[in-house]
Order: sequence, then structure tokens, then C-alpha cells
Amino acid sequence: MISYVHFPVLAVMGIFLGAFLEEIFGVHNKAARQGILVATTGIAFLLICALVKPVMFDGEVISYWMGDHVPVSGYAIGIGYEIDQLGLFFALLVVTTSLLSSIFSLRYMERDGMLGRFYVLFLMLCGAVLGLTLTGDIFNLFIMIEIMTFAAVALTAFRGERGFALEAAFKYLVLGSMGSSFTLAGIALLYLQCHTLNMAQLASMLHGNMTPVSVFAFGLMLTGLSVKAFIVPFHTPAADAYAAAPTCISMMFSGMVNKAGVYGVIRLVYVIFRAIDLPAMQVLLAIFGAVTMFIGVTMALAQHDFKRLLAFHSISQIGYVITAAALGTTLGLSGALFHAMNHTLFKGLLFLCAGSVLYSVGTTDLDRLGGLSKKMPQTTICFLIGAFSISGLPPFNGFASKWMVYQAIYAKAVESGNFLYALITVVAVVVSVMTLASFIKVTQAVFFGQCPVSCAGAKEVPLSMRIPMWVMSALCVITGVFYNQVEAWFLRPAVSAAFNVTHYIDVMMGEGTAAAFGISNVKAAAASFSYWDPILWLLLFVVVMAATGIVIITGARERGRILTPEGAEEDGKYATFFSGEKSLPSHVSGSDLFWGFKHDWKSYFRVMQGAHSGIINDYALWVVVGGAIITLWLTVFVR
Amino acid sequence: MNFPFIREAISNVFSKPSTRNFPAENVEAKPNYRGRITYDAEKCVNCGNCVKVCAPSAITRKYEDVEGGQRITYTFDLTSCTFCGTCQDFCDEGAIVLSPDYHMVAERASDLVVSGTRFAAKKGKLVNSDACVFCTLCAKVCPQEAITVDRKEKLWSVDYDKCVQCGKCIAKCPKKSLSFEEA
Amino acid sequence: MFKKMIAKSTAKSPWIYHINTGSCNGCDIELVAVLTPRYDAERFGFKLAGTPRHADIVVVSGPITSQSKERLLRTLEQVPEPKCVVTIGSCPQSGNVFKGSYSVEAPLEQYVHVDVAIAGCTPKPEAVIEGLYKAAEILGKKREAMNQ
Amino acid sequence: MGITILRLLFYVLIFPGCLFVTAIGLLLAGIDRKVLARMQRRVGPPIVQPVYDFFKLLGKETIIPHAANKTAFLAAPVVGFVSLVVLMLFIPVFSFSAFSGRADLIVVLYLLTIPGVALIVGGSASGSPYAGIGISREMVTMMAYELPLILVLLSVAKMAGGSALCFSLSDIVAWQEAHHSMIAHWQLIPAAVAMLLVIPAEVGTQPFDVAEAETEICEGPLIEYSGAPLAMFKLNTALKMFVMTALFVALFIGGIDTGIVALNALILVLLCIVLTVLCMTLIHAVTARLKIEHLFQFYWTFVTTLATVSLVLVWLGL
Repeated sequence: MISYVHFPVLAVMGIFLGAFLEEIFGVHNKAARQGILVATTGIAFLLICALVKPVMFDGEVISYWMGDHVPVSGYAIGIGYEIDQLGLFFALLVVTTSLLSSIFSLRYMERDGMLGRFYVLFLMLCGAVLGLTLTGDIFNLFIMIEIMTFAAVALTAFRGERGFALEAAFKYLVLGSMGSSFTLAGIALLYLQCHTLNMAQLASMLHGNMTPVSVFAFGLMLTGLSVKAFIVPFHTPAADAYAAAPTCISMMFSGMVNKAGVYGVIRLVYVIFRAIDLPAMQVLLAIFGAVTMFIGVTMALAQHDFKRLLAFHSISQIGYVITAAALGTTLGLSGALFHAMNHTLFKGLLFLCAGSVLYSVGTTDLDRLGGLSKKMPQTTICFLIGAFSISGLPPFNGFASKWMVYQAIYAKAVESGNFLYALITVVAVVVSVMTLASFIKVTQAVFFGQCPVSCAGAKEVPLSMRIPMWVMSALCVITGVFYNQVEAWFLRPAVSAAFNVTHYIDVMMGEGTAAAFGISNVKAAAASFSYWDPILWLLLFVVVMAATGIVIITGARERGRILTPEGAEEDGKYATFFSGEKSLPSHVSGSDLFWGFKHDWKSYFRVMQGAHSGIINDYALWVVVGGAIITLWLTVFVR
Repeated sequence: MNFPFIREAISNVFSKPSTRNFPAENVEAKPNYRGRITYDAEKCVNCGNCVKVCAPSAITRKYEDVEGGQRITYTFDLTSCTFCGTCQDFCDEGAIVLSPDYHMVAERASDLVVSGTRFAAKKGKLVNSDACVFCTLCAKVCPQEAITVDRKEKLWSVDYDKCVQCGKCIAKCPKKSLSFEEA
Repeated sequence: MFKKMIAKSTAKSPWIYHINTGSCNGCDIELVAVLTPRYDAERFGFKLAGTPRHADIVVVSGPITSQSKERLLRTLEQVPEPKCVVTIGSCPQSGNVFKGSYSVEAPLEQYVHVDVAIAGCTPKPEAVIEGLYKAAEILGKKREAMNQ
Repeated sequence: MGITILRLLFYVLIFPGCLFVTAIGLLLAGIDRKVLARMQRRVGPPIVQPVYDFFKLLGKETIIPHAANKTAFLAAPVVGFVSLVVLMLFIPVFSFSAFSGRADLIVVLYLLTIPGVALIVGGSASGSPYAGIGISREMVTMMAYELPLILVLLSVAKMAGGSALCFSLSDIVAWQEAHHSMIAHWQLIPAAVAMLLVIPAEVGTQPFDVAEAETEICEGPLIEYSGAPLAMFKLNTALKMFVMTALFVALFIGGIDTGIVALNALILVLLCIVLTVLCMTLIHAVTARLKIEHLFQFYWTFVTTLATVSLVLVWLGL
């Protein structure tokens, strides 16, 4: 029996090994290809799940030195893996997403060629993100980012017969490389300063000891990781890449690739630099987060492609995560992590639904879809669950996390007396309503309404595609209803790990290191919750529903009959009312559903559309300007 | 943003509503309102003017041969009527009157029909005598245009197929020249 | 349990859907006049509905032009039972002065059963109220008949 | 244990729950129609007219159109109704409420969107293009009033909480009992006015009934509904009247507790009637329907300004 301390490395190595096996055996043999894929992602999933008990529940932090190169005289020389609760939390998201995505891809990708190569990249992407969340070495983190970025770029270009896939991949390549360069420059500067690449050791050295060079490095790294998380001035490649990549890859982009960026940012500001206690840092990230969620959602409202719309929502939801994480409070970080997790679930689910629609109809253009609820009832239910979750309707998980985020922001506002946070609360709520609006648009345009000719042949997708959707739907409901358990089992350990820097350092570098550097933990106040009891709410809902049901049933004989159309489509009684005209397929499609709203906002949309020019030079400029702002802000305010 | 009627709205709450309590208290129509047609068959001379002037052809006339004469039925279909009142104007005898009764509501269309029947004794043919001065008054009043008079040639003739024996020409004749032939 | 209540309510809350089939607008105006403060048919629960699916009473005005006939019948079909059809004015009953025109297919009676005919050209608002009231009573009876 | 369950059942089914809400909601709807008629110098329908309408619709046939998705079409109104009843259980009747200890402003805010979403999903499921336009307008209306509503809620929370987070409704009511009603604090008067203007949009009465404009888009989302589901939707509108006004009472006039539950309920009902007449009937009587873009503008400029003024005043601690 191997000790569980080897599991994280095995999981990462297993996936990379799977990638090689895929290249050797999987290129021509379908069974081998699919077997290797599911086996590797499944094994990684099991290995990471096996760590839940020791790490999450028992509170152990695993440190693992590659080749047993333990630190010599306080200097880390080997590559170290350090699995604390925060890392494991994200690792869990990664393995869940990759497993479900691989199952989904089995049938979804069946019409494409070159699948052997596809799955090599697929597994490299999974392995890279998993390694990124588990590693304790900052250069290893950079390498994982690089593998992730290039696998992602190649996967974006996979369906290259469509021109825009290549264009999207190019944008992603340029901006992703810029992000990597920023990160690498930051790492180089840090190495210059501290002569180490171990994150724990860096944390111990940097805390309370920030020189201008390290602040500059911090700025560069923060910019680089923000590019990976697609925070607003850096969000531009996301929309194209998500829309162009095959859907199972889009799901992984939103479920784990941008989570990798979020993880990096949290790790950076909470653990390595410990800058989150500075109000200036909080304000910077909160503003970036608020701008991200607002611009993301308003751009989403203007979209008329299903996947592109989802892509902008990914950006918007990451804004919530960053804003909440920026607060530096326990409640804020819980909210952020919870929302990150929920975002993985519901956005993955929504991407899978979009993929199902693409699979059975062949398009994701909202103007050409409609009336699919009768053809694909299960997909519709899954989509509705996902849409309600992301819009934050009780009792789904999106509500629980958003509600924590609002509370955290407003609590921050009243405690610090900073009116900015009150405004951000308002923005967050309004963004939530707009999210609802754009999903209403999708619901109306894709699933309800009347069926255009192009959708007449649509069929429900095969079982292996439905299973991941149902799993994710179930998780959306379960995490929403039992959010107290989720909080106690996963969020609280992860949050306390983020605040417990001394432990992070001590586990890696030996007991007492942190104390030697004079580092003590920040006192993180216990998360205070207000009252939201989804179980009580559901119970009441069920009781009232039952009472209503009883009345409906007892009244069944008195009330009018319910007439359902049978057979012939010609029966005028069941025709849609068209002011007396003959009922014709006529569908209010999505692209311009909220014209009244858009009319009032036309100058804003004009500016935003001009800004999203699609020209890579502009976008590169955005990145540079964003990076400059972050770096300047940090140099001025962070000491 | 201004709400011009706010004061009215509030003061209206405390004043009497202007609604008529209609079905409970009957409301009479104004005197010259043209409502339900009343037809007095006894006054009718069967001139047929009303049938002729009725734009929507709501008035029909029916003959029924009985012993010693005819039963003449006039039917006024209210569901077809425009209530223009022309028939009333053209009825010299005052047999047709549009009353101010507007309660014309029925579940069956047959309830919205006014009709009257009159027995007309059989009369002889219309004949002219020598007293005639060919003044053409009879031709002018004849609703059926059955009488033709040629003043130059001093000819008087009647088309018996058209004549409905209304007797208007007899009443109008200044020389009392016209009469029905004894049967 | 609610049988009586439903039948009673059906008579007390008739919603009207109005279809103009080429009317000269006279009857339409009088129908609207019925809802004004002077006549206020809302006293008896009358309300104009926006769609045939909500309607109890369908009020037809106009001489059923050939263009509108098909649309009228289609709309009538979409009204849920129990329903009443009321003709207002002479036109839908007979075609009035337009009868015999190539484009008028007047008597409505030949296509659907007309429950109440309100005569007049145009009827006085009082007559319209009377007719609608009668239709509402018929509606209640129809609902009771549905119970059996 | 048995008694507790019975008491809870009583709460859920009778007093602040189903029966009470339905009865008062229909009463308010009836009063609204009656007073509106009187404002227009009409006699108006009897006060029980909404009850007649409700039962009449129950007796009608329910036609499910070809283009409709049957499940969503039939489930939507029931979900809306149930969430409104549950919402009422969370809103305190002065010091008393069944589950008010667990009510939270954000939860209330989000539960309030469920009936709207139910209407939208139901309308969307009916497959009619008119409904498509209707749901678009309903959604824009929702976006329009949500901004001032959250500003109002935040200013009330800040007023009651001071420098601590206070999102609990019962805490807010308790604060009002200790101090004065919120409405008695001059800083919150703009917020109260804003809230009064939010109520008609939430309920969907004229001039904010763009979503269900029966004269232009044939009742919008409700176009294909008939019979019992339509009855439920009409009932939902009536319930919204009560729930929204009761929420206003809890937020702004919470400080007049008598200690006797029945009397409290009576006072609540009376206040709700006054508020209904004030913010729905009166505005309905003197205005004509807005266009959707004007509605959005109105809420995001005028009403939002009012609410923001309150928030800033409260924040400055004046």
C-alpha cells in the first residue's frame, strides 16, 4: 500500500503518462484511445479524492520533495509539491471537470478526425492545471502555466477548418505568451532577490520584507496570472477561445484553466506576498473584480452566439470571485472559493448543454435555434438548472455563493466605512440580475418558442453525454441545498489554509521556520453568516406545494379540463394565437431580445463594441496598460 | 414628470360616481331615437314604398291567397335593419314608426323580427273614367310605377301585373276619375 | 366542492374579447363606451381581455368580410369553453347594407352558433350592456351544464 | 413535538401562510379595482371581483398550445404561487412572524425574483412570439427596478446596523421598535419614496405593466394561458401586491407593534390597503402606460437617484 503522500505526484504523472500512451496507442485505435483517456482522468480523480480525508478533514498539509531533495540549511533546492487545503480544493475542481469532460468528449468528438492528437493535448491540459494547483515550486508553477497555455492554444485551434478558430488561437497565443512572460519576468526578479524558487520559502522571506524589486516582481506576476484568469483588461482572448474550442474544451477552460489563474492570484496575494491585508491591495483587486463582472455581463447581453455568451459570463463570474477574494476576510474568501467551485459546476454544465445543442443541431447561433425543449427535454432541464444556478435563484448553488459574496462585500463596507464597497455590492446585485436576463434570453432563444426548420431534426444527445450533465446538475442542487456542509467540509479548511501562512511555511521548510522569520498568522475572524436555510426553505416550499397540489387534485373534477394537443398539427384550437393569422413558425430569437434596455445603453454599447475591436494589437495594448496600472498601483501603495 | 389629474383622482373618490344605475333603473332613449320598428298592419295600404327604399332590404312582403282576398305580411328584420328611418318617412299612412325602444337583444335572431299581417279583400281592376284630364298625378304617386300617362296623346294605361291595389291614385285623383272595378 | 361557486363566478366575471370583422367602427366605439364611467360595465365584472385564450364572451362586429372570416373562425376556435358568441349590430347577423357584396360573407350564424344578438345600427350602450349581461347569464348556465 | 408541527402547519397553511395571503391578496386586488373605479368616477366592480375572476378561471378549460412545453407551461404558475407564499412566511408581521428569524434581505430580494422568473419561463414555454416580446419587457422591468431596490435595502440595512452587517429582517424590525420607524428618520424618506415606486413595477400595474400590455402585445407572457394556470398567475399578481406592501411595512413602518398578533395583523392589512391605494391605484389612475425604454430610464435615473440620496445620507451618518 503506497502512502497517500505519493498520490498527488502520481495523479499528475499519471495524466502526463496517459498523454504519451495516447500518442503511442491511441492515434489509430479508438478503444485504446478512449480507454486511456477515461482511465487516466478517472485514476487522477480517485487519487485526488483519496486525499480529501487526510487533507481536508484531518487538516494535514502534505509536502513532497521530488527525489527526496529536502531543503539543505534552510534553502530549498529540489522541486517540492505542497498540497494544502487551498490547493486541494482547486485540484478537486480540476479532476472533477477533467473526468466529466473526458466522458462527455467520447461521443461529442466522434465526428472529428485526429482524435489521438486531440486527446494528447487534452490530457496535457488536465495534467498541467492539476500540477499547477498542487505544486509548491514557483518555477514549476510557471512551467505548468506554459504547458497549460500551449495545450489550450492548440486545442482552441483544433477545429481549424473554421477560420475563426485559428484567429482565436492566435489571439490566445499572443496574449497568453504575454501573460507567461510577465510571470516569468516576475519569477526571475524574485529569484534574483531571494535565491529560491520554493513558494513556502519565498513566503517566509518576502513577508514584511518587501523591497521595490519584489513589489515590482509582484506586480508582474499578478498581471501574468490575471491574464490567465481573464480579468477584464486581459479578458479579450477568452471570448474567442471559448467560442472556438470544442465544447468539452470550453468547459475545461471555464472550469479549470481560468480557475488556475484565480488560484494563482489567491496564492500570490494571500500566501506568497501576504499583501491582502493592505487596504490598497484590497481596493485594487475589488475594483478590477467589479469592472470584470460588469463588463463581462454587459458584453454577454450583447452576444448572439451561445458559447460566446457563456464565455463572457465566465469572465463576469470570475469577477465575483476576484472581488470576494479581494476583501481579505474569511467570509469573503469563503464566498470566493464557493463561487469559484459553483462556477466550475454550473458553467461546465452550461457549456455541456451548449455542446449538446451544437452536437444535435450543428449551430450555436441564437438566431437560428429555437423550440428545442420538445426535442431535447433532458438537456433543457439541465440547462434550466444551470441557468438558475448562475443567475443565483434560490435554492441553487449560485445563490448560496453569491449571497455569501454580497454579505462579505457589504460587511466589509460597513466595517471599513468605505463607500466604494457599498457601490460594489450594488454592482454585484445588478450584475446578477443582468446574468438572469441574458440566460432568459438563451432560454427563450434556444429551448422554448417555436422550432425553426433548421432544428427540426434535432434529437436528444446520447447517454454518455447526458451523464456528465446530470452529474453536474445534481452537484449544482446538492451544493446549493447543503451549502453548510460544503462550507464546513471544504471551504473552511481551504480558507483557513489561505490565512495560515506559518503552517504552510513550516510544513515545507521545517518546523519553526516561520517563527524564525518573525511571521505570525493574521487573525482571521470566524465567518459570520446571516440566515439562509435552504433546507427549511425547501421544506416550506414542499409543504405549500403539497397543499396547493391537494387543492388542485381535489378540485380536479370541478375545474376545467386540461386539453393537450393530440396528433394532427392542424387543429386550430391548439394553434398559437397570431391575432387570427394562420400559425406559422415565428420565433422571437435571442440576438435582440432586450432592445429596450440596449436602447437606453446604446452609447455604452457603442464604446464597448469599439473597444472590443478584435485587433490583436489593441488587445496587447490593453494587457500592457493593465499591467502598468497594477504595477504602478502596487509600487505606489504597497510597502 | 407631472401628474395633471392627481387632484381630480383624489376628489373623485369622495364624490358621487357618474355611472347610471342602468339595468336596475331603465333609461329612456331620447324622443327621436330610432329604435325598434313598430308596424301597424291596419294602416298599411300595401304600397310597397318601404320595401323599395330599404337599403339593406330588411323589409319583405309576402302574399298569401285566402278566400275572398289576400293575407299580406310585412316582415321587418331588425338584425338587418340600419335604422335609417327612410321607411318611416316614405310611409304616408304612418303605418311604420321607429320607436325609441332600443332593447333589441335576443338569443335567437327570429326574436328580432317585427311583422304584421293584414287581410285585404279582393278588389277589382283599377279603371279610369272619362273625367280624366291626364294630369299625371296618379302616375306620380304610384309606388309601383304601374300607371303610365301620356299627356300629348291623351292616353292612360295601367300595368295590372305591377298594380298592388294600394288605392293611392284613387285618393290623389282630383277629378275622382279612378276607381276599382266592381268584382 | 366549488361547483356552485364556479358556476356563479362564471356568470359574474365575463371577460370580453372583441373582434372587428370589417365593421364601420360604430359598434366598436359603443362597445368601448360601455366601459366608460357613464355606463361602467365593470360593475358586472366585464373586462376587455387581450387574447382569445382569456375570453369568455367573444363580441363580433362587422359584416364578416372574406378576408376576416378565416381569421375570425380561427380565433373563435381558440377560445376555451365555456364561451359565448355575441354579435353586436346588424352586420354580423345579416350583412346589413353590405349584404350581397362579393366580399361579405355575412350571417355569422352559418359558421358558429351565436348566443346573443344585439340589434341596432349601432346599438345604444345600454343595449350592449343588456346583451352582454344576458350572455354572462348564458355563460353561467353553460358552466352548470358542464358539471353534469 | 406534535404541537410544534401543528403550529408550524398552522403558520404555513393558515395564518401568515396560504390562506391569509390568498385572502388578503385578493382583497387588496379587489380594493385596488374598486378604488381605481371610484377615482375615475365609476362605480366599479364589487370588492370580491378578483375572487369571482379566480373561480371563473378555475372553471375554464386549459388549452395547451402545440408550440408549448407542457411541463414548464403548467408548473410555472404553481412555482410562482408557492414561492410567494413562502416569501410571506419570512416577512415579519411586526414582532411576530413564523420564520422571520431566518429572513434575510438578500434572500427576500432573490425570492422576489422567482415569481417574475416563473412568469417569464411560463411565457417563454408557451411558444408565442407575443410572449417572447412580453418576457423581454418583463426582464427589462426587472433589471430596471432591481437597482433602486437593492439601494433601498442597503440603506435600510446600514441604518439599522450601524457599523455592523444587519441583513436580518427581524433585526431591522426590532431596531425600529427600539428607535422609531424607519420612515420617521428623515434620511430614509427618499428611500421610502423609491420603494413605493418600485412596488408597482414589481407587481406590474399600470403604468409599469409594459410586459402585459394587453392592447399592444395581447397580455405578453400570459397570452396562451387559459383556465386554472391563468387563475394562478392572476392570483400571483394579487399576492405580489400584498407581499410587496407587507415588505414595505416591515422595512419602513415596523415600529408600531401592539403586542397582540391579531391586532398586528389587522394593522398590517390596513397599512397594506393604504399603501396599495397610494402607490398602485393612484398612479394607475393618473398615468398612461410607459414605453419600455422610458420605464428603464425612469428607474435608473429618478428612482435610483432618490435611493442613492438616502444611501449617501445614511452613510454619512446624518
